[in-house]
Amino acid sequence: MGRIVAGIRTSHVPSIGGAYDRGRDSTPAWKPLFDAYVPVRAWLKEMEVDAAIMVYNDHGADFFFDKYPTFAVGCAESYAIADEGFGVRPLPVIPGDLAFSQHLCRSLVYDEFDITICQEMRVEHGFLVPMHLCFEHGESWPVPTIPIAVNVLQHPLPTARRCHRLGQAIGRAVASFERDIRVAIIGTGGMSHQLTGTEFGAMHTENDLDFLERIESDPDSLLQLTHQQLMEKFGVEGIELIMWLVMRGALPDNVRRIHRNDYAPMTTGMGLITLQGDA
Amino acid sequence: MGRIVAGIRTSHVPSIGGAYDRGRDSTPAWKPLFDAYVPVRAWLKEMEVDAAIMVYNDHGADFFFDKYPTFAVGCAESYAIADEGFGVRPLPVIPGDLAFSQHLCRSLVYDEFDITICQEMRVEHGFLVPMHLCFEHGESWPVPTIPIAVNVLQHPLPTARRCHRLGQAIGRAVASFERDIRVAIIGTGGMSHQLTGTEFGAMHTENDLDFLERIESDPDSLLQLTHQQLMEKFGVEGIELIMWLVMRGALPDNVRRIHRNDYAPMTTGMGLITLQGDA
Amino acid sequence: MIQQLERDARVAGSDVFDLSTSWRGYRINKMCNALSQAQNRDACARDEEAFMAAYSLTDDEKELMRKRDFPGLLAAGGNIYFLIKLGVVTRNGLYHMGAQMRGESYEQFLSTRNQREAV
Amino acid sequence: MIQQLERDARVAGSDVFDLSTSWRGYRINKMCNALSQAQNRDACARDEEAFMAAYSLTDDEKELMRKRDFPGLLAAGGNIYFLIKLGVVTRNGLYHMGAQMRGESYEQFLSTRNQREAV
Ligand SMILES: [Fe+3]
Ligand SMILES: [Fe+3]
Repeated sequence: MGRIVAGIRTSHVPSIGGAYDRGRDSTPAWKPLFDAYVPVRAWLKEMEVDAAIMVYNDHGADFFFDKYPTFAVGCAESYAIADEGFGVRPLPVIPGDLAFSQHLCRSLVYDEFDITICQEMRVEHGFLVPMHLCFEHGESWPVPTIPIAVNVLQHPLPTARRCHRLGQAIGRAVASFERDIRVAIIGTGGMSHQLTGTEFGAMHTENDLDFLERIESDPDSLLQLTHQQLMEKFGVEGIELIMWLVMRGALPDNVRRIHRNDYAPMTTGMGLITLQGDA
Repeated sequence: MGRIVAGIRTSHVPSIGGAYDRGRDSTPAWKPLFDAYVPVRAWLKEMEVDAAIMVYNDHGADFFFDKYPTFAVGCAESYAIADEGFGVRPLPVIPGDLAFSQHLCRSLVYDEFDITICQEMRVEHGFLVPMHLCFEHGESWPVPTIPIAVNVLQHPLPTARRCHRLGQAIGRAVASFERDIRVAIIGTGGMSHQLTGTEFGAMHTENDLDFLERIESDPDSLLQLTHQQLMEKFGVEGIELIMWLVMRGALPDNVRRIHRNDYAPMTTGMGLITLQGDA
Repeated sequence: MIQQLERDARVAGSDVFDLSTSWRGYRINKMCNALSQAQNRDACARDEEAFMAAYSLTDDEKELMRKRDFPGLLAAGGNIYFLIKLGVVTRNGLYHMGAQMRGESYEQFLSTRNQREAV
Repeated sequence: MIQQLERDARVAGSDVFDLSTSWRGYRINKMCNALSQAQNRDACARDEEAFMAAYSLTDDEKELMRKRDFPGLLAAGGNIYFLIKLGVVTRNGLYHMGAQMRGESYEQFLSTRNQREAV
């Protein structure tokens, strides 16, 4: 049986990817962000993770509104790097774990989650930024990773509670897998941001800190929030935070916090929190 | 508020479409099938239906295994006729009801169904055969119709119980719609058939009759059947019958049967049953 | 959660098309899926070898296709609904494929039907 | 079932991108979606009018595009993540679009940021 041993929540702001590709991780503006992930990478290495599950959203790289899934799960041997509109970033292809994906899909569907199963899936900054923040790579990545894409673009979005339930179902799927694998789950997106309207760039740092606190100690208080309430607290695009709830649902109730960071240089609260589930 | 006033379950065998297009509905081999729908069309006209919901499956016309949804709901002003591999059939484009579709999608997602929302969708024999069996058309169709596609091709499929629950959720969505529309729901596919292996063409007429009986009088007894059990009774491709359960879930518990027919000329049990829900 | 299917389930002598089959047959089914478009049907009819190569079929898969071995294509992961599109292009209707699966001639197969005129 | 969103909800002076918006903006977003491919970016840069026509933009939508009116494109149903692709081709980065939405110059907008070098 598999075990979820590590949980990570992190922003996936695309400009982090740009800074990374241009080697700007040590500039004064970016150092506070990149430095926070150095111990995270060391910790993940120590945790000897066999596979990762990346809960993210596509921002129009591989899905269009002709056929827009609520939850899409990767089920392939590997995942190509998408062209988001400015060419393909120089990153290695993402290795998958086909048998684990197939088990995950079977378990989720029989558990009454109506996922879209993707045997071809190209991944983009929502997935890639957390990937290169959390894992080192040379020619290849150290762990196979399963993409799970959540609709946070086109309302109706899945409710906060449904996201948490998806996480719980992922936890059951991992526990019933035949191989004894150690799994990390990463919930990405947010924190507060608003990318449209006259309040473009508005951040809500108080609310971000409150969310960081609650997701660790009192996740239940977040599950009853409606999308309207969440957007009023975190901005229209800050609704991405519902993806952190998937990750929270997959972890055991009692977790130990390992790292925490927040940084808000431009238009988005860049939060980070890691939780260890083997307490 | 909307009301579901009519429920129809019917096979959607593609050869019915071929016979229809070639005007062979009065040949000895086809007359017993086509004649059964004459009173159904008259009844549906009498029922003054404002919209139809077609629960069907795509057989590879508009969805591929690169991204395969469990449940896909049409959300467009109209739906084109797909080319299934032999050209586009001479049928009018299917009119949709955009506002009703949008309401249905919102209601289903907030009700924790993880549908794929389709603003472009081309429909094929699974949808079209029931359409021209149940409705007359000249240049256009008499009612707007919403397609709901169910994965019955690539296991894991949604469970029988999940299909029934989807039907119940559709019922709630119709009831909460702002317009007083009268809705027909059509569940298609089956009955027994096997299109692969050494038992190609095997039918199970006894089991088909039993299913026709149970879906009318005791649908609960069908909900606990696994896919394995269903396939053993109805053949590998007979699993399509789970789509009839969606339709059953959408109707009130107490329904009155109006029509019933079964005919098994070649390789598939062609069943028909209609239920009136305003009893 | 109730398991719906035994591992590698076979029902009535037939494989069940599940995610493992789907992955195995991905190239074949992707090629067949393209046959929903007229220009691809033309391309396939014009130069089948080039068409197969464009979809990266393996040598074994190509050989099954050349032999019109539909049971073999199914065993290689082909999905029957996608193979039907290949049947249109290669003039092998579903009932011809079915007869082949049963190890019968088309005539033999038709003689087992209740209404053989309902083709 | 708990309703998640008020009808025609606006949050912090912004529309929420829902199914109604998505349908209204379908042509714009479909055009922008094509810009994920290099040959379409070239086609757009080469002949923007022909590119817009190929995606059946209405006259009003074309005019918004010609004026690089991003608030207008949003109001017409454009989705910000798809408009960003248009921004790449037309050399209007997200922060330029944002400044326009706020009714500020790019410089004014940057001066409101905590770390303006983190662009
Ligand atoms: Fe994002
Ligand atoms: Fe069918």
